[in-house]
This record gives sequence, structure tokens and C-alpha cells, in this order.
Amino acid sequence: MLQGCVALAEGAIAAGCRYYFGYPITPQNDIPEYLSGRLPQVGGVFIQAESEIASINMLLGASAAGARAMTSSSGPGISLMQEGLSYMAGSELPGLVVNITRIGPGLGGIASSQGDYWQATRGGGHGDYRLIVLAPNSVQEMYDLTIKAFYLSDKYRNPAMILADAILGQMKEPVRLKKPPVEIPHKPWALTGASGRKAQIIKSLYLGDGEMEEHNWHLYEKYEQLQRRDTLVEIDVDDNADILLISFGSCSRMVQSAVGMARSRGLKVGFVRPITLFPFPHDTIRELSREVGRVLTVEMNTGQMWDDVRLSLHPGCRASLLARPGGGIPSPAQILSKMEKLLKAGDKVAEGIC
Amino acid sequence: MLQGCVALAEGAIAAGCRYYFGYPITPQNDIPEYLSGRLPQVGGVFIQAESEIASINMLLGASAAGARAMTSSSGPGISLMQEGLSYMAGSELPGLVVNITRIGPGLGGIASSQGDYWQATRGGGHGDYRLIVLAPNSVQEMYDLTIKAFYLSDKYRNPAMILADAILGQMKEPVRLKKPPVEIPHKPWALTGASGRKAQIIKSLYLGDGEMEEHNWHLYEKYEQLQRRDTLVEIDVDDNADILLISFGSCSRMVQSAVGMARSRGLKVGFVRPITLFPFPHDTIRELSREVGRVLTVEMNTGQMWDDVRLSLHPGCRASLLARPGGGIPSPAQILSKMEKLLKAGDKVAEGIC
Amino acid sequence: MYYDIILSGFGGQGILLTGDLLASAAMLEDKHVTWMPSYGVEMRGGAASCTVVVSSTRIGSPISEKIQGLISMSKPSLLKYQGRIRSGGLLVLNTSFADPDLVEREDITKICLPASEIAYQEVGEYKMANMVVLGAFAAHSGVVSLEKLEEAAEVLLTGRKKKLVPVVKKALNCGGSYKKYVRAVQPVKG
Amino acid sequence: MYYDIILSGFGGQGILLTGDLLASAAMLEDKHVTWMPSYGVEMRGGAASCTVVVSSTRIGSPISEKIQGLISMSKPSLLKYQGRIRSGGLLVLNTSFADPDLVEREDITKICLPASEIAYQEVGEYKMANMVVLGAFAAHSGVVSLEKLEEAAEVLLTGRKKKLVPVVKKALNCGGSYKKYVRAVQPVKG
Amino acid sequence: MQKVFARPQSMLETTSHFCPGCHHGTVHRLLCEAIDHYGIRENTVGVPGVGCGVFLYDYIDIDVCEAPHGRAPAVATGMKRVAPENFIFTYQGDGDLGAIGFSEVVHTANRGENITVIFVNNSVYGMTGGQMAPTTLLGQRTTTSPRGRDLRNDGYPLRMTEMLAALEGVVFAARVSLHTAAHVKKARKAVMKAFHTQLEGTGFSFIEFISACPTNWNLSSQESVNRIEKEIIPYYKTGIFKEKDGGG
Amino acid sequence: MQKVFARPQSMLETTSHFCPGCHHGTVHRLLCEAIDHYGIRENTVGVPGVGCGVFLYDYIDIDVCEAPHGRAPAVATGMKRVAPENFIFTYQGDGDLGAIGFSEVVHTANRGENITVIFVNNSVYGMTGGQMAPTTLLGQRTTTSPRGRDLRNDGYPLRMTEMLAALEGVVFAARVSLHTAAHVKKARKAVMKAFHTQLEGTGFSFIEFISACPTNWNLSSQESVNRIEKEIIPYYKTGIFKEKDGGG
Amino acid sequence: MSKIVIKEEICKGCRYCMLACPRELIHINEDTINNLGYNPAHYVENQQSPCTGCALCAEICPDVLIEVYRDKKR
Amino acid sequence: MSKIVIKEEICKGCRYCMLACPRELIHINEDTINNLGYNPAHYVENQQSPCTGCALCAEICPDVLIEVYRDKKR
Ligand SMILES: Cc1ncc(C[n+]2csc(CCOP(=O)(O)OP(=O)(O)O)c2C)c(N)n1
Ligand SMILES: Cc1ncc(C[n+]2csc(CCOP(=O)(O)OP(=O)(O)O)c2C)c(N)n1
Ligand code: SF4
Ligand code: SF4
Ligand code: SF4
Ligand code: SF4
Ligand code: SF4
Ligand code: SF4
Ligand SMILES: [Mg+2]
Ligand SMILES: [Mg+2]
Repeated sequence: MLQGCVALAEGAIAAGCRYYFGYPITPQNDIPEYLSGRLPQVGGVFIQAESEIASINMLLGASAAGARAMTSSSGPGISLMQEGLSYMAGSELPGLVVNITRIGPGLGGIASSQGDYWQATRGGGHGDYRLIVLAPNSVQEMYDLTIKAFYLSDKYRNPAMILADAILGQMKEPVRLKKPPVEIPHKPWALTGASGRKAQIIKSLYLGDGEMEEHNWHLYEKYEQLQRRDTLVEIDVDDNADILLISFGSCSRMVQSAVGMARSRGLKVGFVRPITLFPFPHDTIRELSREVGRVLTVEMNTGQMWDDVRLSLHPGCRASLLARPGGGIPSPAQILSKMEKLLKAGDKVAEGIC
Repeated sequence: MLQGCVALAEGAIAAGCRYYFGYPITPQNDIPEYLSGRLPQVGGVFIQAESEIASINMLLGASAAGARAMTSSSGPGISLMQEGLSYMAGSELPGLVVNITRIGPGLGGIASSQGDYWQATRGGGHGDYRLIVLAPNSVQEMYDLTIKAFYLSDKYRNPAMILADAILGQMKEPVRLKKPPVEIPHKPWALTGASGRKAQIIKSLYLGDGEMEEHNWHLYEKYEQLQRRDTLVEIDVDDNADILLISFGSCSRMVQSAVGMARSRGLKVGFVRPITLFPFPHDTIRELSREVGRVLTVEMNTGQMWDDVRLSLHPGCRASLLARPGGGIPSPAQILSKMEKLLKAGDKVAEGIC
Repeated sequence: MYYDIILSGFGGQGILLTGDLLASAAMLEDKHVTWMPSYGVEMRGGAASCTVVVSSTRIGSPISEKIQGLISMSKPSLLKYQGRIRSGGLLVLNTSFADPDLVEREDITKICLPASEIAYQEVGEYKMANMVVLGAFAAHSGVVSLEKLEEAAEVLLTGRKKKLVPVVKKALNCGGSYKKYVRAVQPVKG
Repeated sequence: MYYDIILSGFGGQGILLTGDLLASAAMLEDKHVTWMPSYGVEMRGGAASCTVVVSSTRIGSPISEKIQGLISMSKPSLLKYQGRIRSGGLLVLNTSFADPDLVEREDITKICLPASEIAYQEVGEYKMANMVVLGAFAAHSGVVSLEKLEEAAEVLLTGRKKKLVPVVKKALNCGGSYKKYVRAVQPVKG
Repeated sequence: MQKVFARPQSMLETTSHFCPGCHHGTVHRLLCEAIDHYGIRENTVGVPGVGCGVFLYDYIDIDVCEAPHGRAPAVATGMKRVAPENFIFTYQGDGDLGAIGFSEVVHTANRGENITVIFVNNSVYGMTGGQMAPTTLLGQRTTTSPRGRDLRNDGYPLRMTEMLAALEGVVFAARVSLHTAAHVKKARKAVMKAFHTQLEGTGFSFIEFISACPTNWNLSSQESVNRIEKEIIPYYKTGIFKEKDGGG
Repeated sequence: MQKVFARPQSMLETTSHFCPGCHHGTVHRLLCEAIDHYGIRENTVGVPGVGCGVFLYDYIDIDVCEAPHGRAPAVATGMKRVAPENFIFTYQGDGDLGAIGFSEVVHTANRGENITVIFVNNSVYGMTGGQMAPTTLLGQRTTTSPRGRDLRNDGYPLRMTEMLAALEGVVFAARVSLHTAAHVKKARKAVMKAFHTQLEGTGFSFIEFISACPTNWNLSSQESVNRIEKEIIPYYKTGIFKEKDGGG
Repeated sequence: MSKIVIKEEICKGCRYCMLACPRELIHINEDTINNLGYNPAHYVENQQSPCTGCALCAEICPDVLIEVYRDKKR
Repeated sequence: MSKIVIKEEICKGCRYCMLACPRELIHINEDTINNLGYNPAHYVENQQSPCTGCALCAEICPDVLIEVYRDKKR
């Protein structure tokens, strides 16, 4: 049985990550605290940076040198990393950034919240770029998706983010550590000194006529590829379901409880969980929303994934939102009662129709 | 005839802003350079801060003290301000942030780009908050909307952003300076010392049970009010128009040229320009897209406002996107030819249908 | 089966470890488990609590509004959590730190025992009160067996803590025979 | 009417001010105008250019792919921009810095004059070449009148620059009588 | 009988959230005494950084503006420029001021902003649970230096007062301790001087308080006091490091 | 006849984008000479900050990683930790290092990272068009200090070499100038020592180059050289400020 | 005779006052736990070695819980 | 006799070499403008006061445009 943060740290080590740079912030301190002891045991380096800005830039440097490396933080610290993240994406550097979220905006609190969805999926930094965003919903996935995140990040040469919250970071659950064979891909682009080859540059500014536009379309094409090839989603839909619940991360655990309760009452329901928030499973949701015809999105914010859900929905599908920001947690009972209300209303009530 | 940046600076002074804090970055240096000379003339203070982070936090402090104050920057600098912006929104502090954008991601270039649309409208910082975002498309509006931005920012106690680019910042056009009577609203919440009243706090962390959730809904309600009351949009639609063009900021100038060209060829076209990007003119676009039935969005990025347009469109409306990121500028001729292609295709070709 | 319980008290009473032991024991019985601490700005000194869920099927929510069991080791925690016990649920109270008169619920089973004194008398350590209480909980509820708790203790307490294993086992078993010490086991009324 | 022109040369030749003067004069004639500099990482030392649009109706794009006029004061700027002149358009070239043989376009009107030398001879200042060229442009194209340019110079040149006004006026007028100096006014062929 | 010692007037009647033996409470009290002494409660604004001292407003009866972690000097700069007549102080921990907010405090000091910076150095990140701080001593074990701070990996403990005292813009800079009543009395004097400096409009004033964090040091009160005396003060010398004209 | 002076091997044959009289070119050359001297071209990585020196890769034939403005020392830290066998230097202007990146360079120095920091101090923000820098002298007019830098509003010119030399982690720190051939020769020696320091693995080395930005100073070359001699060096003294064992 | 008054209900038992008192007039009451969960400090008068009103205890109490009353005669 | 060679085509005319040469052998050619738009430096042999190959000019040239050839005999 491991704590979510510890499972994530072990996932990083299993993925061959040997460099951690970070600055303390609750509720993710278990990650650096654990790694400050663990990394030296495996020949790695742990640096407590003087700030989140230093952290993300140390990560940038380590990644440019060809290593698998990571940082972790929470809300305010992640906000401070936006410039660095934009540079990494622009320079096509991989690397893992973990956001164990807090409540925002501002100093906020350390209870669970999903209010950083937009920041993570739309690029909180400047310019046309995306992060690869994975959202675990169990301690096992804190481990598994960390390994996956390093894989995707290297594959696409783009920074990846694990978006989780205090529930997932603090909770303990049984975990199977898979110790997969570490396959760090060869990185011919890495800066190792111009020995036996031409000098190389890692940069994000291209000055030639039209080069920046080309570079932007190149990045865009990678994001389209991600969308086509590496979208992850969990689906659990009854035949002839009357309603489809959509939720991610810790919140999806409450929804899963509610789905269980609904089924035990004989309701036919469906459940979809985006595991990658970017790329978002637009196609899956379009298809399922067509079949089911009624959707309830449940989020722990004021309705951020709601944008992506609505951009996916099949036209004519009835869609509602149950949102609880600021540390409010929709209880299974609350979700169930909302579901029942919607089903009872049938076609009459049309909350948040899209 | 004034340069866009200078008109904006004069707008700030006309609005009663007497405090500027900023750090140099191209292509907005004309703002601090101008104000470093101008502000002392009107009894104001100009500080060149040591960084963008210092800038946004000086702004936070000046705003907390009750003053109208501003900062300005571009892409990378704006990214560094995300934590501060989140704090200001969370603490309900007004203030103006100007983003004269660069190309992103990363260091990018200083040519014109609209790649910071998401960052501006979705909150690049952590948590559930929004900025009030105004997008001028002329030097006159650089002046007028700056005054408007201070007004809205104080009205809603929320930071406001002017989103423009090098074209608008560098261009000169004739401007009418209106010198409106400065009405800075009374700010009883400002921290002036607890004299003759109880001590006051400006903060974004509420620890009581459920207080953060309540605070988040309170902010949300402000954003809904903004949406209802203070959405700004320019509309120029022919009767029985066959196609509706949607564009904002500098890009909309190219679109206006294209619209002029199209009309001179006898086409019936419409043009909608969101002036507030948040709140976005969803209702206007829904209504017009229902009437016109075909939409072409033109943006200088890979399609960011496109999200908001698609979230607004009337179901069944055909929608296409013409996007040019990385400093590429869609020329009036390119826009016109795209328009003509779409009209010729009629119902057959369905690019980017939503 | 499905069981959710909150363990609560002051920081320093070993609350989180107690929950960990409970969850680990249940895991050894091939149950699905989750362990979720509550924590806050005031982690230091103040209150400590955690929620443990044990289930024979995959667990959704690791936190619960209404709970089946509450272990309370302090007055503030009793006041804070007693209202969340389901009707018919179970409270195990360490009366060394909370007066049983403060229990307002009539519709639950209550095991009130001076766990700190018991721990001191029986194993020589006030600090083993948490294990006494856990033993009592296990024995009464049957959510896990005392044997599995002992096994879990051996798994969890390693390194410098290994020497505690015998004491812990003894304290667990004291708790297991809680009826000997109990001031009141009050089954649900009406 | 609608007219778009690029003014271009080396930094330090007063290109941006020249454009400003043109736009300001057009504004005095109640035209809509835009003035748009091009600039870049290499603002220092290197190239300088701006686009001016003059129109009797509201102006959309302040930049133009194809232009009606080009003023060029350097070899690199000639090479860079000549291709963008519309067929039938106008080029005014300061041959002191660019060999007229480099002009490849046959379908435009060309005014090639050694503006720097003219400026030096006539007003004693090499630096007034820009005004000579502007005067020539105005006189030939009729986009603005020399009078309005003089008026605009009075409006724009204030403070320490005020003393330049007479020189500027003189240089503009020299340009206005460009035919006196012109190596070649080549009207559109074919 | 005469009451010779009582809670200062500007200090709110409430139980603090600080751990037993935490010196934040003492610093708060000294600030309140100075506020009362100079009669400036009604035109004082406090700007706490993020750390265990963030809840300043719960304890001192003055206007308070929360600043993002490390940025209090920038926030205070903005405030002071708008209202030079107000008394503005920041309240920052060693993580807040020495790590993330290092640049802000140095540049604010260098500009000679007429504000007062209160710096609580307890050699760890208290609020977040005892991680290594820039001021953590070599060899000191923390949750992120489990083998003790190692100069090769982690660098040297920063002496902020010395660094700041070297800047032209700084008018008053002192380091004081709070582990004995005698030291507390010296600390009070330093606080009075720092306040005086700002009230005279002379420039930037700075006080570093050596403080205990028994919780994260894992030490008893007696051990904490000993540690300050035997380990901390030898590295972080107490005294007035800078006192220009007007500083008291 | 013997060629006694030519372009260093590791310096690419190309026209630079620097303005006439800009000393960035001289600094580049000295770096190339040291790279050639120690034969380390194939395991050197340069990390330019943002400023007129950002195009390092156009001029030096080595691997180069662009860093965000001010963050080169953090980027270099990450690189060096991954590949301690490589020679890593940052290349930063006075805005980059003294303003936005102040915290990064000080903390990197304090950690004693085994890297070399090349600091080009031309007392203005060159690339962005001549705004006031932290190193701008009092009274100096710039585009954002049109009435001259005023100590009351803008604070004092920062002496970075002195500040850094005071840190334990710093092994070599020098300030050199480039306005006469004699100074260039001294500068060359300092560069060699700094490189040697890192190659020996001794710790953090730092060189500040007093440089001209004739464009933004609005001065001719003669005037620029005079200004360096008469105004700049008197405030920013040249010399070696720190040289621990191993530094040369 | 001088004396002190301690707010025992909210004392955190840090012992600083106890360590500071030159007359050893303050003790920690290990048998009592106050509502905060701590063993509070307790002032015990001693006629032989009475309180001097020196206020060292008050000066050191980080929670500002001690009031000191000094005998005017001294 | 020693000598230098200047890459005049890409010289920026900064004059540093001119200021540095103790023999005043370098001049700025105000009549020529090179492709970069500058008046380039120009080396003029002088038999009376020949180039010493001291390389001061090369040392100071920020654009590294000067090669110095020293006469072996000296
Ligand atoms: C940007 C940001 N990063 C990190 C944090 C988390 N954080 C809160 S307080 C703190 C440091 C506390 O240490 P210190 O400043 O020494 O104050 P103390 O609690 O020790 O008094 C940190 C890192 C934060 N709130 N914001
Ligand atoms: C975050 C950020 N802020 C601001 C800038 C704009 N900028 C580019 S270079 C520079 C400063 C250049 O000055 P300096 O570091 O002194 O280098 P120089 O050009 O003088 O050599 C600035 C402010 C930027 N690129 N990124
Ligand atoms: S954690 Fe440390 S600094 Fe924070 S309140 Fe407790 S003792 Fe004080
Ligand atoms: S602007 Fe200044 S620093 Fe930049 S290249 Fe020109 S002279 Fe050099
Ligand atoms: S006032 Fe002095 S003597 Fe009296 S109790 Fe306090 S410390 Fe002891
Ligand atoms: S010093 Fe204060 S808090 Fe500590 S034991 Fe004494 S009275 Fe209690
Ligand atoms: S080598 Fe010496 S003498 Fe010869 S040209 Fe250069 S500076 Fe003059
Ligand atoms: S120093 Fe170099 S660039 Fe300058 S004038 Fe002489 S040769 Fe030309
Ligand atoms: Mg601390
Ligand atoms: Mg500089």
C-alpha cells in the first residue's frame, strides 16, 4: 500500500527518471521529500531549487542534456512555471511536470480541486502550444501514468503533465509496481557537446522568413497526431444507458460510487473518464453522447472540462453540468440525486443544453 | 496621429492611472518609455521593476492601496505574471495588464500574433477565475478601450487585460483624445490604514468550512454578470448575407479589407468582431450564425478563438477556420479567396463543420 | 462487504498509522482498501484524522460523508465527527481524552474505554492507546481479524520500529478483550 | 482614393519620420491614414521601413502585400521590396545608395535621383535626402501636396527640431522639382 | 500593585495557530509594541508573505494585504508609492525571503524603498512541513535533506542581513534572537529603531529574527533554546549591521 | 611572415549582427580562444540568456541551449548535473543577470555549481532598445530614465561581481574591461582562469565584462571608450575579486 | 509581593516561562490537559522566594499569555 | 615588414582599430560604403613608420576582422 505521491515518485524512478528539481508546496511535498531520500540511492540527483522558476529551468536544462527529469508543484508554483513550459514546448523538450492541485485562484487552500484544467489543457503560457496532460484517478494510476507520461513526452518531444489533486496525492491504496524494462529512447537532438557531429542548437526562436509559422504548424501537427494516436479514456457503459456521466481524476471516484449506487437501483447508466485531458477524447464522447443522448458532466471546479465536453457532444444531445469548485466535493449521493432528477425530468427540463 | 502604444498610455492617463510598473520587452517598450517621461509630469510614479513578477506584484500592492495602476508586457513576461494575476483575481483587486503579444511558444519573435488568446481568456494562472479581456483593433481603440478597461476593472474588482499585438502597438493613426472626466469610484475596501473603521484584509485564502467554495461561486457570479451586461462586439452585416466573418484585433483589420473587397464584387457578407474576448459575445454569434448559416473565423494563431466560436454557433451552421500562426498574416486577398471558395462550394464542401 | 470508518484525534497520537494498520490488515484479507488522511494548513500540533474504506469490490470514493465507524481519541474529534456516523454505526472512544458524556448520539453502538490508562497498565506505554482502540474496533466490528492486524504490524513496523511489534500486538489484544475494561458498551437504542 | 506605399532604407536615414510626414500631410488633407513601421530583432543599425496607407475611406489592413509606391534609400531595401510594387506603380530611388541598374522591374514608373548629393548641394545636408525623395514622390504621385507636407513639417518638428523646418521645406521643394535632377524618370513600359 | 506587563493594545485577543515554542508569536508582539509606541495603528499596513506568518491579520489589529509567496517587498513597494504617508512593513520567513523572494527583497532594498522588512529566520520551511531552507545550517537534517544539508549538493546557508547591509539603499539592518528574555529586549530596541527609520522617511530597514521551529526541528523547547545558542548564533551573528543617519 | 593573429578556430566565419563597436564580439572571441586553448569544443555547451548575446550559436561552433530571460544559470545547473563531464557556461547581459535573473545567478553561485558565468555589463538593456538596467549609472539617461537614473526612484547601480565574490560557493570572480587592447589581454587571462576553474571541478566561476553599447549610449566609439575609462571603471572597478585554490 | 497571571486555558505548555523564571515559580502541570490539548504552565507562589515582577517570564512567552503585577513597594 | 589584412567588406567602421594603432596605419574610408552600409577601415602601408605586427588593432576589433602577419626578422 502506497501513498499517491510516493507511487508517482516510484513511477518516475521506474521510468528511468534520475533528476528531480523542485520547490516545496503543499499538498505535493511528499514527492520531493520521498525523492530526496530515494534518488541518491539509485544514483540520481535531487535539487531543492530556490523557486519554481528555477525548478522548471533546471528541468529544461536537464532535458536538453538528454535526461529524463521532472519537477512537481501545485497551483501557484505551476503558474510560475508557465514561461518555462512555453519555452520547453517551443524548444520541443520533453520532461514531466506534476501538478498536485490546490484550490485557486490566489493562495487558495490545499483541499482537492480541479480548477487548473484550463491552465493545463489550454497552455497557461504564451503561444500556440499544448501540454500532454494525464489525469490519474487511483494510486495505481499515479504510478502507471507517470511511466506513460515519460514515454509520451519523449515520443512527442513535448512536456507532459500529471494533473492530480490532494485526494490522489495523499491517499494510500494497494499498488502493483511493475518495474518495466526502462527504455529511454535515443535522443540524437540532445546537447552533449559537438563531438563527431555538427554543433546543435535547442531554441524556440526562428528568425528566417516564415520559419516561425512553419514551426507552429509543425507543433500543431504533433498535437493532431497525439489526438489521433494517444488519446486515453476509460469507458463503462451499460447497454441502453439512459445517461452518460463524464468526469476525470479524483472526482471520477465519487462518480464511480454514484454509478454503482445507480446500478444497484436498477438504473442503466454509462461512465466515461478522460484519462488524457489533452488529447481529449472528443471522438469517444461524440459517439457515446450520440448513443446515450443525455450527458452529465461532474467536475470539481466551475465547469472547465465542460468546454471540451460541449465541443465534443453530438448535436442534440442533452447535457448538464454538476460543478463544485473551491474544495467542494460532489458526494456520490449528490451525484445520484442529480442523475435521478435529470432522468425523471425526461425531455422536459433542459439544463445547460448544448 | 499617435502610435498605438502611446495612445494606450494616454488612455491610461486619461483614466486617472498614475502608477506604472513594468519590465522592458519588445514590442511594447514604447509604453514604458513614453510613461517614464509622461507620468512624472502628471504627478505619477514610474518604476522599472526588476522583473515581470515584481511588476505584477507592485501593481497588486498599488491596487490594494486603492489606486488605478497598470503594467504592460508581452508573451514571456505575461506568462511570468500568471501567479500574480491569479492572486489579484482571487483577492478581487482591479488593475490593468497590457499584453502586446509576441509569437510563441518560448522566446518566439516579435511579429504580430494572436497566440495568447487562450492564456488571456481561460486564465493562464491556477484556479477558477477570468480576466476581463479587451481587444482593440485601431489606435483609437487603444485609447478608448484602455479607459474602458480601467472602468470595468474597478466595477467588477477584477484585473483587466488589453490584448493587442505589434501591429496595433506600432502603428500610427489619427486619434481623438477625449479626456473624459475621470471618475475613479470610491473604494471602501482599499487598505488605507484602519482609521475610523475596522481593520481590513485583502486576501485570497479563506479557511472556514465551505468558504472557498462560496468565494469561487461569488467570482463566478461576477463573470456571469459581465457576460450579461458588459459584452462588447462590433457588427457589420449585410442583409441576406451569405457568409459571416469573425475576427478580432489586428487580424480583423485584414478581414475588414477583405469584406470591403468582397462587397465591391457584389457579395453579401457579414462581419462580427468580438471587442471583449472575455466576456465573449456568444449570444450575438449564436444569433447571427443562425441567420447567416455559414461562418468563417480568421485568426492569427492555430485556432484558439475557434473554441469560443464553436461554443457559440447555432447548431447546423457551417463553420470554417482560416488560421495563420507564428507571425503569418492572412492577407485580405487570401481571406477573400477563402470566402469565395466556401461560397462556391455551397453546401458541398464542409470544412471544419461544427 | 463495504465498511467506512474515520479514525481521529490529536496529532502525535498515531492516528494515521492506526488507519494504515487497519487498511493493511484488510488488504491482507484480499479486500480492496483506501486510506485517506485529512490534513490542512494546521497540520502541526492540531487535529489528525483519516478515513479508511474496506470493500470486497473496487472502491469509488475514498471519503465518505456518512460513515459506519468512528474511532475518536480526543474531545474535538468526537465533537467534530460523531454527527457523521450512520444510524446503527459504531463509535470507539478513548475516554482518557474525551468525556463519554459528550456523546450525543443514541442511535449507535458505543465502546467507551480509557485506552490510555489501559495501555499504560497493560503494556507500559500511554502511546499504545491507539492500538488498544483499534483492537477493540476490530474485535467488535469484525471488519478485520486481530490476527491480520498482527500480521500487518509485522509488515509495517520495520527498521527502528521493529522492536515495537510485540508491544503493539499486546496492545491490540488488550483492545480485543475490550469487554474486560469497558466502561460502557451501549448498543443502539430504540 | 486609396494609396499604399513603403518607405525603406538604412536605419539613421530618417525613413520612419519621412513616412510620418507623408501620413500627417495626408491627414491634414482629411484623408484616413495609417503608418506602420516594420521592425525586428535587428532594429539597430540594420534596415528600416514603414508602410503608409492613405485613403478617402476607413482603412482596413495597415500593411500591404502589393504596394502602389516604393521609396527606397538603400540597396538592400530596393532588392527586398521592388518585387512588391504593383504593375504600373511608382518607385522613387535614392541612387546615392543604390545603383539604378539593380532595378529589375520594367512595368513601373521609376524616379531615380541622387538624393543625398542633391541634398548636400542644395541644403548643405546629406541627411535631408529623405525629404528630397519625399518631395519627388509627392510631386509625381499627387498623393499629397507639397504645401501640406510643409504644413505637416511644422506640426511634427517641434522643440529642438523646430530649427530644421526651413531646411526640410527647402529639401522637399528640391524634391518637388525632381525633374531638374533626375537621372531617369522611366515611365511604365509596354 | 501595578500591571507592568500585558498584551499590547494592537494585538488581538485570540489563541494563535502557532506551535508551542514558536517564536512567530514573540515577533508579532514586538511589532504590536512598536505600533502602539509610535501610535501608528491607524495608518499601518502589514504585508505578510506566505509561511506560518501569513495569518498576521488574525493577530494584529491593522490593515493587512496577503502577498504571493516571496513577493511581499514588491507588493509593499506598490503600496508605499501610492501612500507614502502610511507605515508599511512586510513579514516574511526564510523560505519566502531567502529563496523564492530573494530577488524582490534585494531589489527593493537596493531601491531604498522606505519600508520595513521583518524577516523570521527559523532555518526551515515551517508551514510546509520542515523542508530545507536557504538558511538551513550545513549538516542540518530536514525532510528534504534527510542526510543533512550538504554543501556540495545544496550550497551554503545564506546570511541575508550581511548581504543586505552591503547595499547602499539599506539604512538599518540588524539580526536579533528571541531565545532569552535578554535577547528579546535587544530585539525590541531594534524593532523600535527600524520603525523610526521608516517614520523618518530615511529608507529601507530590515530585521532578521533568529527563531525556533521546535516542531520541524523535532526538538523540545530546552533543546531549541540550546540549538539557537550553540549552533545558530555562531553562524548567524546577532547585532546591528548597518545604521545610517536617521536609523534611530 | 607568420600569421600571429587570426580568428579562433571555434569561431564561425560570419558577419555578426552586433552594432559597430559593440563588445559582445570581443567577448565571443575570448571565449573561442579559451575553448580552442583547452581543446574543449566538443564537450562544451553554451547557455545564452536573452539579450543581444542570444545568438551565440551563430558565432561559436558549439552546442547551444537558449535559456529563458535570466534563467541561464538554472538551465546550466540542470545540464551540468546530468553531464558533469561537459564544460558549461552561461552568457548573460546585465538586464538578464542583474535584474530578472538575479535570484538564479546568486543561488547557483551559492550552491557552488561547477559552471562558468560570462556576464556582459553594458549598463543598458541593449537588445530591447536602451532601457535602464540595474547597472545603469546614477544620472545616466536611458529610454526609461529620460531624466537620468535617480537614486530615489530607481536605486543604486548593482555591483554584481562584488556581491557574488562574497558568497562561499564562488571560486573565481573577476571584472574586466575591453576598451583597450591592454584590458582585452587582461580579460583573456581572466577567461582562461575561469575556464580552468571549471575544468578542475573547483566550483563556480564568474567574469564581468565592462562593455560598450555605442548604439544605446548614443556615443561614438571614441566617446564610448572615454566613457568606460572615465565614468564606468571608477564605479565598477576592474580586477580579480576572488580566487580560491584551483582558480587558475 | 509581585505576581503573575497566566492564561492557562490557552497555554501551549512550551516551558519557556518555566526556563526563564529565576525564582523557579512556574511549573508545567503534567496532570492537566487544557482544551488545546496541552499541559499548561502554572504559577506557584513562594513566600520564601517571592516573585520579583521581573517580567522575564512574560517577555519570553511567545503566546503573550502572562501578565505581570509588580509590588509598588519594591 | 609586418602587415595586417582587414576584411573590409564586412567591417562596421567602428574605428576601434584606428584608435588603437600606435603607428596610425588605419584609416576610415569615408568615401566607400560597403554592403553592410558602413565606411570600412582601411590599412595603409607606411614605409617610414611600418606596421610592427603588435596586433593591438586585431585585439581590439570586436568583429575579429583583422589578421596580423609579423615579419619573422623582428
Ligand atoms: C509560489 C509558491 N510556492 C510555494 C508555496 C508553498 N509554501 C508556502 S509557505 C512556504 C515556505 C514557508 O517557509 P518560510 O518562508 O521559511 O516560513 P515559515 O513557515 O518557516 O515561517 C512555501 C514553500 C506557495 N504558497 N507558493
Ligand atoms: C521574460 C522576458 N522579459 C523580457 C524580455 C525582453 N528582453 C529581451 S533581452 C532583454 C534585456 C537585454 O538586456 P541585457 O540583458 O543587458 O543584454 P544586452 O542586450 O544589453 O546585451 C529583455 C528585457 C524577454 N525576452 N523575456
Ligand atoms: S511549524 Fe514551526 S514556524 Fe510554523 S508555527 Fe510551528 S513552530 Fe512555528
Ligand atoms: S544594441 Fe548595444 S549590446 Fe546590442 S548589439 Fe548593439 S551595441 Fe551591442
Ligand atoms: S515575573 Fe520574574 S520572578 Fe515573577 S514569575 Fe515571572 S520570571 Fe518569575
Ligand atoms: S511561555 Fe507561555 S505558552 Fe509557554 S508554557 Fe509559559 S505560559 Fe505557556
Ligand atoms: S599590428 Fe600594430 S602597428 Fe600594425 S596595424 Fe595593427 S596596431 Fe598598427
Ligand atoms: S575595429 Fe574592426 S570593425 Fe572596427 S573599424 Fe576596425 S576593422 Fe572595422
Ligand atoms: Mg522558515
Ligand atoms: Mg546590457
